[in-house]
Amino acid sequence: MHNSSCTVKETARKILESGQAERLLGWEQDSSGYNHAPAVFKSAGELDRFIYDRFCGSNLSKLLARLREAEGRTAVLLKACDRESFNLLVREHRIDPEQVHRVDIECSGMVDIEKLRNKGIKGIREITESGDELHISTLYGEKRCRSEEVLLEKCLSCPAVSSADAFDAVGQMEERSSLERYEFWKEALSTCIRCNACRNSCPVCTCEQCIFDNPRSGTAGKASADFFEDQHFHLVRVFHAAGRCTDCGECTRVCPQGIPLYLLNRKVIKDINELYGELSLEDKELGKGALTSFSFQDAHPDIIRKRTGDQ
Amino acid sequence: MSVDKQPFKPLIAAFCCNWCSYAGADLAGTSRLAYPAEVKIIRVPCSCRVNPLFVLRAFQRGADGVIIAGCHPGDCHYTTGNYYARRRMTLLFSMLDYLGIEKERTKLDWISAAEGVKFATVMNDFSKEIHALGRNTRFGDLRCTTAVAQ
Amino acid sequence: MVFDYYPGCTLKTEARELDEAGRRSAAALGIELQELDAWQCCGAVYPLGRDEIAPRLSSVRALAAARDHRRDLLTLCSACHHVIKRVNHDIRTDEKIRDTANSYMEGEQAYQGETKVVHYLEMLRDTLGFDELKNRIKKPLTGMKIGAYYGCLLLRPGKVMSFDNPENPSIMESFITALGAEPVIYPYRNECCGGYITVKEKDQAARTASRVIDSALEHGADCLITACPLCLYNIDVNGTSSKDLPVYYITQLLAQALDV
Amino acid sequence: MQRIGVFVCWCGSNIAAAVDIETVVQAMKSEPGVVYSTDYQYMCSEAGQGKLKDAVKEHGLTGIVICACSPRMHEATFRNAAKAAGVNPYMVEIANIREQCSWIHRDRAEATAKAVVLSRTAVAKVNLNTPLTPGTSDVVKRALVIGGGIAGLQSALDIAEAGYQVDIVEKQPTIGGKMAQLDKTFPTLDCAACILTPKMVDAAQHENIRIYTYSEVEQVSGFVGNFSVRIRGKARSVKADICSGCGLCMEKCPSKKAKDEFNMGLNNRRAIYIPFAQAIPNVPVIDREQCIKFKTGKCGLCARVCPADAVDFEQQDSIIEERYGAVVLATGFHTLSLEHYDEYQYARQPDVITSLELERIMNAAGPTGGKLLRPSNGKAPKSVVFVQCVGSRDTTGCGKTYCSKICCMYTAKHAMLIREKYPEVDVSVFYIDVRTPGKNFDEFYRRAVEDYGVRYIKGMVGKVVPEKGRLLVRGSDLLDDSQVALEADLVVLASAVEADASAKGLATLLTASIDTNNFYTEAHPKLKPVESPTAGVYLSGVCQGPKDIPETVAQASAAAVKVVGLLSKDKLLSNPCIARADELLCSGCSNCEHVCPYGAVSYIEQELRIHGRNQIRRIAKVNEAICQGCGACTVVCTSGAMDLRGFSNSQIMAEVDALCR
Amino acid sequence: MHQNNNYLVETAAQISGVNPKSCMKCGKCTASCPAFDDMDLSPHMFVSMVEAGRIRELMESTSLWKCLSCFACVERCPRGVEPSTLMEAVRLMVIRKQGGHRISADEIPELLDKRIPQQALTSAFRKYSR
Repeated sequence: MHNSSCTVKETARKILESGQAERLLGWEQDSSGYNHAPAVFKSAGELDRFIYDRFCGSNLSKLLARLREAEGRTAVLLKACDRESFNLLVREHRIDPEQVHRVDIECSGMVDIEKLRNKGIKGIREITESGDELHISTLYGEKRCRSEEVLLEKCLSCPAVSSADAFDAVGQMEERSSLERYEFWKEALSTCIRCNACRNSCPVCTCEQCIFDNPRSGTAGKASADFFEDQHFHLVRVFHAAGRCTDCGECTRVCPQGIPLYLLNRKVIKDINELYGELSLEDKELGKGALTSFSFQDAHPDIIRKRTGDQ
Repeated sequence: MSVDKQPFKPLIAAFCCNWCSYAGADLAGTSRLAYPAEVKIIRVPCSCRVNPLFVLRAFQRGADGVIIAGCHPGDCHYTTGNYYARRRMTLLFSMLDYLGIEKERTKLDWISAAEGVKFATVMNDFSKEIHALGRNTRFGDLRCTTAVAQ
Repeated sequence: MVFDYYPGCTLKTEARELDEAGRRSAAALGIELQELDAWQCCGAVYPLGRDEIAPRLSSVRALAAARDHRRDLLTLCSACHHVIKRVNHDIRTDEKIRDTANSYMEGEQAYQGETKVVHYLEMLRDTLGFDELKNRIKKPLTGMKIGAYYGCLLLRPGKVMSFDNPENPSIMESFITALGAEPVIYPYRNECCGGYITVKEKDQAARTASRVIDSALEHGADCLITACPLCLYNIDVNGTSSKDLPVYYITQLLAQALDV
Repeated sequence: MQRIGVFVCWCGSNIAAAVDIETVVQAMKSEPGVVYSTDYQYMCSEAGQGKLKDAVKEHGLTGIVICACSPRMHEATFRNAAKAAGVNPYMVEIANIREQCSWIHRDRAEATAKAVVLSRTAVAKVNLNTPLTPGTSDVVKRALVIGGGIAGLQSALDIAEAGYQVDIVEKQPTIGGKMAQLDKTFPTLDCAACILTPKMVDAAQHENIRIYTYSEVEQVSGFVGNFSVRIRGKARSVKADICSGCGLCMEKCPSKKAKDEFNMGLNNRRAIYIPFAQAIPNVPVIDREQCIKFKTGKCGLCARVCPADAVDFEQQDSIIEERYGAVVLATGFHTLSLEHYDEYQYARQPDVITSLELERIMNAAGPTGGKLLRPSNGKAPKSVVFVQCVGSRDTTGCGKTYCSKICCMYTAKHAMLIREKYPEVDVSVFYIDVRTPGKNFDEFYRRAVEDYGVRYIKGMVGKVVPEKGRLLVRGSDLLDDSQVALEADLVVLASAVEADASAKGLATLLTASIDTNNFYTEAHPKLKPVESPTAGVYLSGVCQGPKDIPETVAQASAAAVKVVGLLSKDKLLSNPCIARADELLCSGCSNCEHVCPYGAVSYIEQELRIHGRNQIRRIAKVNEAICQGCGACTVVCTSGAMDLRGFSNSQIMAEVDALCR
Repeated sequence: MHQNNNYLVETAAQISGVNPKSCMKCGKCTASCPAFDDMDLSPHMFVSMVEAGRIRELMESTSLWKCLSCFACVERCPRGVEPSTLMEAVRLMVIRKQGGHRISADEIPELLDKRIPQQALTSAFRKYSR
């Protein structure tokens, strides 16, 4: 990653120096060092702040939608997982691809600092890697661990860096009884503080005004006075992303309460894969998604009732 | 509308498309085919008009079951509306099930304008299922349901 | 190119020539046939009953072995080909058969129909190519007028076997052309020879076989070729036509033309 | 705040017997917005409506709730009454307390309680109703007919006769379609050309009709009353305006190897050709695939001999852009390719032919000059065998699942004609069922059997076997429970009718829908058989499903009447309960466009003032003339920008709240 | 053996997986059958009789033992009915009964000639016995 980090920075420099773009979307060194924030770089001189390492989890594509009004082209660095969200935003006309200089960059998986800490690794100074092993030089000496063990949840669905089956956890959840699921989610979702971080970081949540912020929508609500509100908010959020969510994992990554939101998103993706499979080529070309297309042979909703498991 | 000490009286919201299922309900009425009074119908132009938000809203406000009825596949007045409804509701029902809300509380069925008997049968069967499940405790808003109890 | 090879019982006994000429020719053509270890008889007839699981198992074992070797499974005898290809199709399309069959299988990974079943002729057509075959021929069978006798098992049911057009096949004719001979197209080339009925109903078998022979003779064939030992037997032994019509295995003429 | 009046109808005893009317009336009085609540025996009567009008005046009502029978019964009645009283008709809502309450619930207390809930639900909705006015749009007084066969010609002629302009677009070099290829027509046996060609001439000469042959519709936009269509006229390589149709070019053309499509490939034609003698326009076209000049650059003989100097090798496709108020689809059919039916040996044996090929053989202008001869050797056949249902009624995926409808009759016709002209020829027909519903149809078929001695065999053919220069047709005779083997010299296959290949593409262009067989779907199978579900698009002929000539002509005229009815209007009124996007909320994501079954959503770049700044945004725009109000778009709109008037999100939620309260 | 007729019909349907109701009585199976001359019940009759529930008569039929399983009827049936699969189902119902075998080991030697391939014997055993 060290090598690619240098080349990425070099690429960024070239783009800004050559004037291929007016600005570049990248990451800047975070004070903590473990969660680099997205930043706009307007000249090569500003690139001192630029960083690309194992802690650049955030997805830059959504910011492009916010920069739509800006003059001139914007260059953006896209990791593999971010490219799908980028494509969705283009498909939904939230980004004008003509205005974007797109740079696909390599990524060997981003590290979840919490997972590292849980392994008792603290005082991190530098991380290097060899093979699938990370070498962490810390204040307390050199530590090692397998990189897959400390990757962000989102990276586990990336075939390039992880051999895990992203849907395993969903499958296990499906195996549980209805009541067990209810109790699991009651515990998990009740901790939601409605900070809206999941929504704000989500690249598919780009409505001009979210219905939860619109008093006229009949759905607005900020506080979670009743558990229903928690269920409702997360159901609607997931449903609005259904067929559009690219499993970029931002929601899970940013949730301060550690709610396993990926279990919801991946469930929808799993359902869509199992029930509807791939979109037809024609629908794909038209830019449709799972909920804006159909097939005559689609299953009837009773298929849900026929699922086994104790209710 | 007192709740206590009375046998469980469920509340079922039925969204019926104007062209087929609402007419099927009319036919059930004209044919004097009884189904429980707890089934109450909301008329929508097409099953594809039913926003999942409406279904959630009904549960929030105290419904114990929600059923959506539309034209049979291929017969939609708007040609394809029910196909979209089918996908949406399948995914919605699946998510509710996944969140541990009893999957029998939601249903979608196709009822044509000629199927008065089917309308009554479907509603009777659905009502029986809801009776068997009992009150919706997993997905209601206490603030709304306590208002009913008063 | 390496194939897993399933010879079948008859190729080890009465139809030894079908097998041996096939192996010699394949070797000459640079095709490696790796005979499966411990293959079992396919049962000779495809079990039409959906509830017959046991008769499908030997096919499933052969298919699973080929899957484990990551190779296509090559067959030569029409009957074996028919049975194994159809069982493979069952495994792919019938959940009940798949699950039940797998419950009888040893080994870790359930067989899901991953293997491709290839007939020797399909291998010549699709892997080697008839044009290439023609180039490799050392002693072309110039002047021979050969009738292709397909019979039933290679072609039908067309949707499952997807071997060739079941009513107007051409693969054997292309094969004959590649050998340097002249194919004779006659209408009964895809009609039944009588099959197993020969065991108990000699009259019936004689009539079905004779119809094929008469039709081939009328259209000017000097001889017939087949991939099926039972077809060969019926045509050769049961036919009661006026004129004699020799029948050969496809591989016999192939070996002859390749001079191996 | 609305001022709502509630009117509870007794419907005689229909409602009053099961529901305590007074309880409902009183309960409504405490509902928000209600200023007046009353009841009456028959609200739908003159007196009942009068009561409504009086109350509007007296109480200044802005909204009305009628608690009565189904809205499907009297919604229109009460809307009109409201309108007469000066209240917008869309401020009326009906609570259905008869069909959905009094008629099905025996327990009076239960029924009354439900009636209260249904009534307050209607009140909750009316509180959020807004006055709606139907939109209007202009009608372009010109129709487009796609397809120049008998269906298209008939529709065009009828529309033109009614005084409207019509354009016919035909992809072949001539109009006439399949009927031009037929020899005789059942059940009268009159000559097809004799009745068709005068219609072709009528169409060509009609002052209201323009014909674009060798042309195809390429793009369609717009909506009922105002379609914009782009038509591509393919280059004929002959200048139609100066060609005199003398035919010298065709005589001299040295390229003679192209299959003559009009004669079903039974003979060859030149590279420059007119499909048949009565073709309209009588202008040749160069088949560029076959022309030596186009292939090698050498030749040009036709240009040299043309006395009018009309041959133009450089000619380009022409593009015509035109606007139309209505479109008639008349794209017709072709016959199924028989690649999956090789047991009949069609591909291998020249003497196995299709019925359409037989039409050409029997036709005096056909490849044999009308003599029944075997294609293999040009000799007269002694025995002809017909096979019906080839590719029809087939559920295996090889053919078509439907009955092609016309084969029984044309086969009887062919059999009869052969027996009449060549009494020495044996004619047999293998059939599964003989289907002859139609005026004089069964009599016709029986004549073939009884008067002409055609042998009808109930059974199917398993295989055609070429033997000793003839064809052995191996079939079954089910009535005799036997196998039969007939020696034949000619075998005629009634291959299935299938929708023309162009149907699917046109369906996409016009958002008309097609069924699994690529036939256009009608708006209603019984009551709207010539309308497509897309307003302003009508169906004519076999493109909607197999039919014979009289049925085709009847449907063509029916479609024409619908078109004339539409074009006779200056303005179109539209249903006001349609979708609308809130421009400030819309993010232009296109998802509503994807699900709209009518193509009613388009996008515009609009400048909006947002937070004191001007911004250009991509905004969904619903075309009010096209939207039918299904609401599919509203659900995919995550921001709720897209809403449906009359069934808005807030209205339905208010209903849910009231219902669950 | 259960003698209830519905049971027999159901068994035939289960073994064959074929729906005889989709037959439209076109007779293409009978037209295609190379064993027709040797059969007492033609293939289309066979399908009709399964549909009519006349399984017991079919179990007595000689057609069962004449069908070559050449699949010409299966290939050509325009309705996907598979007459020979139905025949096989009934044949299996017969040979699965006690004493339902049509061949015994004792008969074999006299049926053999020198050249008969193993495949023929295996096939015959599979067709005639359990």
